[in-house]
Amino acid sequence: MSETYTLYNSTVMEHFMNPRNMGDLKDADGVGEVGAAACGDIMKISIKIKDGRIEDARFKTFGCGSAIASSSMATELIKGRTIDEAMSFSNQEVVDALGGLPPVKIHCSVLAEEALKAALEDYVKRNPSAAAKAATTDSVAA
Amino acid sequence: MSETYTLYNSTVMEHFMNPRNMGDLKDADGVGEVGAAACGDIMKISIKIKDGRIEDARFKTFGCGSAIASSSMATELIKGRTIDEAMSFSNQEVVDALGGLPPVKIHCSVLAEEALKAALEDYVKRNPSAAAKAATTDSVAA
Amino acid sequence: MRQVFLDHQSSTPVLPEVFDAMRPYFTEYFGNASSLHQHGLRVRDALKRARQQMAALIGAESEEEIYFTSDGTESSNLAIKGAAYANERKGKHLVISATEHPSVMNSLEFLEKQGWTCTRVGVTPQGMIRLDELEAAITPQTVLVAVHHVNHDIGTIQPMREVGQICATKNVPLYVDCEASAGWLPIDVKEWGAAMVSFSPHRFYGPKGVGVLYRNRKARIVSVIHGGVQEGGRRAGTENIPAIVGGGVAAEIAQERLSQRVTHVAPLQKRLWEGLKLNVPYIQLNGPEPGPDRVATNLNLSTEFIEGEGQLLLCDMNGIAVASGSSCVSKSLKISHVLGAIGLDHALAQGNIIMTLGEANTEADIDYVVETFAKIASKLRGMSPMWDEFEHGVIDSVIAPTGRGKSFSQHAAEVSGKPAH
Amino acid sequence: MRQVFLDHQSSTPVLPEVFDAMRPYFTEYFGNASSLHQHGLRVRDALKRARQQMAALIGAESEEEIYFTSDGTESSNLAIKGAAYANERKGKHLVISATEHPSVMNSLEFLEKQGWTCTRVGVTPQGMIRLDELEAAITPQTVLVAVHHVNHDIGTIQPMREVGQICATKNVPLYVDCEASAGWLPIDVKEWGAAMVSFSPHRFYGPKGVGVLYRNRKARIVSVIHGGVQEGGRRAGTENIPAIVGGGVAAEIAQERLSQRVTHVAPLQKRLWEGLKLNVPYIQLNGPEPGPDRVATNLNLSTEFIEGEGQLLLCDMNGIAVASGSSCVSKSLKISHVLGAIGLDHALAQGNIIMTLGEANTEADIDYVVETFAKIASKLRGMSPMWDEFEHGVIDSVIAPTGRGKSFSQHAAEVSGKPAH
Ligand SMILES: Cc1ncc(COP(=O)(O)O)c(C=O)c1O
Ligand SMILES: Cc1ncc(COP(=O)(O)O)c(C=O)c1O
Repeated sequence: MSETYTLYNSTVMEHFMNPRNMGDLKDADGVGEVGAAACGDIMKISIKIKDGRIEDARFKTFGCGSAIASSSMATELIKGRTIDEAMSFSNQEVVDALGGLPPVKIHCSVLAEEALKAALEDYVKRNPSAAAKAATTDSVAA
Repeated sequence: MSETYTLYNSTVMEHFMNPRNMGDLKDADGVGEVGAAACGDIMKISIKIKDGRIEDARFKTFGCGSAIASSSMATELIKGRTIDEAMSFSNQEVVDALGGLPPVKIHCSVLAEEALKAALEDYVKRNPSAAAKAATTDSVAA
Repeated sequence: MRQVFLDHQSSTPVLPEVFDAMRPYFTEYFGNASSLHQHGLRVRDALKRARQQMAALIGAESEEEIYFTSDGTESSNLAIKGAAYANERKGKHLVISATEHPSVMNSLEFLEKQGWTCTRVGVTPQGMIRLDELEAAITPQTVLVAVHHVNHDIGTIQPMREVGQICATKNVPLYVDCEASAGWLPIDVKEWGAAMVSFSPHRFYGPKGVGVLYRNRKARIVSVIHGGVQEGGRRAGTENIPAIVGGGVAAEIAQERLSQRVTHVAPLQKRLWEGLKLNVPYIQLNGPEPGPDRVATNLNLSTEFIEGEGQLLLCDMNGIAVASGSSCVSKSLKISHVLGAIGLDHALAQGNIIMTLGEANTEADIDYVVETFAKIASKLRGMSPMWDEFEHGVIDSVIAPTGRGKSFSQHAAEVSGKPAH
Repeated sequence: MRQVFLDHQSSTPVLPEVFDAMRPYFTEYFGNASSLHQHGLRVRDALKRARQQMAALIGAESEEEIYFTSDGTESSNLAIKGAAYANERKGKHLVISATEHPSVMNSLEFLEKQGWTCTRVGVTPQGMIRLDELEAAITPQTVLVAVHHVNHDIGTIQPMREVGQICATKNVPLYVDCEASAGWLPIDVKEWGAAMVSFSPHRFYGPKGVGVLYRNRKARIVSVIHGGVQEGGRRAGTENIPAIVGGGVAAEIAQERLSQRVTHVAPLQKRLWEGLKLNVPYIQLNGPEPGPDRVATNLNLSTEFIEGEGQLLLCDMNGIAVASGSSCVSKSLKISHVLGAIGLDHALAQGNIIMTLGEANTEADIDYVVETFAKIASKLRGMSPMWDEFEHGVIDSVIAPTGRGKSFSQHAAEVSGKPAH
């Protein structure tokens, strides 16, 4: 076979084959682990916060190709964002940055959003002062 | 196409393509015309009787290939038979002599039997003396 | 002996281009479209391309509106039963024309056994649906109207735009069986406002083994063959990839060559009918005259005083392949219900012959057919008691009445004891 | 890169001999089997020959017991619904095994909506039907028992003779789906006393586009695709002649080469499983060990702590074509119901991979797969939070429990808020 056919587009495939930010963060400031009841995928995102910004992010994912690619892309996207910015992060950003996902796989990007928010929540819980600042956004409580 | 494929076996095809005894008999002693309500076929058989035997028989048929072949074969088979013998003629003889007919076409051979019997009945009607002789067989009355 | 294939309504040969396109999908690209690896993904691509080609042929908006089935019959079944089951809550009534193909008629009969009701709208003697009756037949419980584009037996082109308007006004989805028109007449699903359209590539030089159902996004149907989630969940089962690929190419070629094909066959159709009319006494054309109301491929003839199967067999023995709607050639011993619906006299229905043209037919073919057919008719009339009885004034002709004798049907009923059906 | 096709359960390439046999039926012998002329009669002959070849493969008495459909799915639909509708007066109850193919399961669900009831008989952890439950499930209202010969996912061979005996004793017709066994295991419809058997040649080097249904003369079924009177009135629609011809030849070859093929794949199956077991920690074989209870083509594996789609995609990127029953590869986001029916832990169902062998696979292929798969598993485990958590004693292994940590399923339910399905 000369041509290569792929289930996902080339960006998704690239992130699946060579995921960015794969692993755990030693001394993470926040860790979120979430699961998709629908399909059984599990995603864990660790973040390092410095001066109110996400300095570093890592993921580990038990899930399909698009779940791995989504977590890779999500961790890429959020690096450098403030906590507030990160709090309003949406899965659509992941989908767009990946150049689209099959409809049945959109939930993978949602899982990435949830994992990130869980990590932020964890950070906020550990750092009540940050919590006070972030309390203006509803998404934390949600 | 080198080989020739046929709907019916070679005997049926031969009788359809080159029917025997096709036509009418001038001065027929008996003529029977019957129709199949099922499919609309019509068959006419004319017979010439001499010394109580069928000396000659002719047919005309409005119907499918197997109807034409059946009437051709039936007229062949009955030539030389006595009236009594002819009265007990059965469509199965036609089917057998033709080497078989498709199940859905068996009624064509029945039509030939009926046309023959109608012709015999006609003869008997015209010749009451023959009727007296033939009265021993039930099939006339039927 | 000259070989003349005049049964293009039954099937057509696969074009070399179509065969070449299919070829690698048997041995090399043999994957299952449900597979997630190379072999599956490659054929998914091929499936999508074929959907686009099918969509283009009928003016569909998107290839996502194209579903593959195994043949025209299955497409009809899916359209009829799929819509009936999906819309059961709205009502259990369907409306069809009286000359639909058996795949439509018998799907309906099946539904009738399950409690649906159906109105069969009558047609004119030319086979044209009666629009006023159609309009009157639609009730608030009607979930589907089915009217074919072209009749398979008599070639009548239905007034689809008007049918579409009636359905649009009444807000009832319209299913159009285009099996006898696709590739031979332009089809525009949007112009008709059709909810569903079906056809099968083996009628326009594509392969057997694939049927197409166009379904407008708004039309609700459920599947009738249950299993896996192939074809968007609307048709389970491993897709027949080679046939789908070939069908797509055939559709593309059909679109390109449509007017060329029609320009080729329409004059042959006229030549054939004129020739037969001139050389065979007591022959009749059923359905509209060649022209705007009749598909350019079809002639449906009745040769009076003789029966159809004999004509067909003698044609075949002379290298000419034709069809017939007479009862003798049907497995059910009934004449084509289409001939019944146009009110054709039983005598003429029995003598029915259907000739359908294709792109390989030539003028010389036509002339050979006319000449041969005239001989066949006179041979069979020589054997027919009806011809005799007509000549002796016992029965009369339906085609050119002399005023003498009784009708064939009356005579047939007398000799058979029962009226024929 | 080495290319290894290990998804023969999804489809197989058409053999050159099969393709050569099909070839003339596209372009030259393109007739419709319903036609009464040369073109039709020729293909009727071909149809008959193909029926004989199919009958021979399964020990059927006569080719008249063979019906052609479009695929295995349609054959299942016809067997199930055809028998249900035909025997409605006797009762509206059916019995099936819990691991039947979706074409059987979903046909039943459709019937359940129409008022039928169905008993799904459980299986052992190896996927073997529980004969006592089967016997108990049959009631006087039962019109059909459906038990597949070999499971498509886990390769379990069912005790068909015992199943047949139970059905015979209870006097209920038995339908056996042989899609995953035909061509790979001997089939004898008479030995089983089967009323119906189905299979599809594209699983044994024949073409797609044709399914087979054997129906014993005594078994009553009605058609589910309505229209013309093709296939003895039991399947309307233009027959897919080339595929039928090719399927017949494939059946003949399958019969000739059956033991040769099994002799080829059975050692490869063992080599593959032994190799994986040795080189991939925490991997499990689902279904029976290679041997008399398992079809020689199939391995169904669970690689713990990682998910199936990733394994499948990485295999594909390394030239290895495999399948998976994990929820991520299904369009419905559900794991294969077969894995559920054998009671497989959800964690293991998610890591499911199905490898199915064929005659072109070699020992070198197998060794390449073992080596590559070990790398893939460790790459994905490196990315998996579950592997991590297992190593840290947070969760435990199902395959080789250490006694430390909670179960994967419990953990998954905690992080997702709901138990997975
Ligand atoms: C108008 C029409 N609809 C449907 C069909 C059924 O199509 P198929 O033979 O492909 O199943 C036919 C076939 O003759 C037809 O002419
Ligand atoms: C056991 C079984 N039955 C039926 C089917 C359906 O067959 P097809 O895909 O040919 O429609 C399959 C297909 O995977 C199968 O494995």
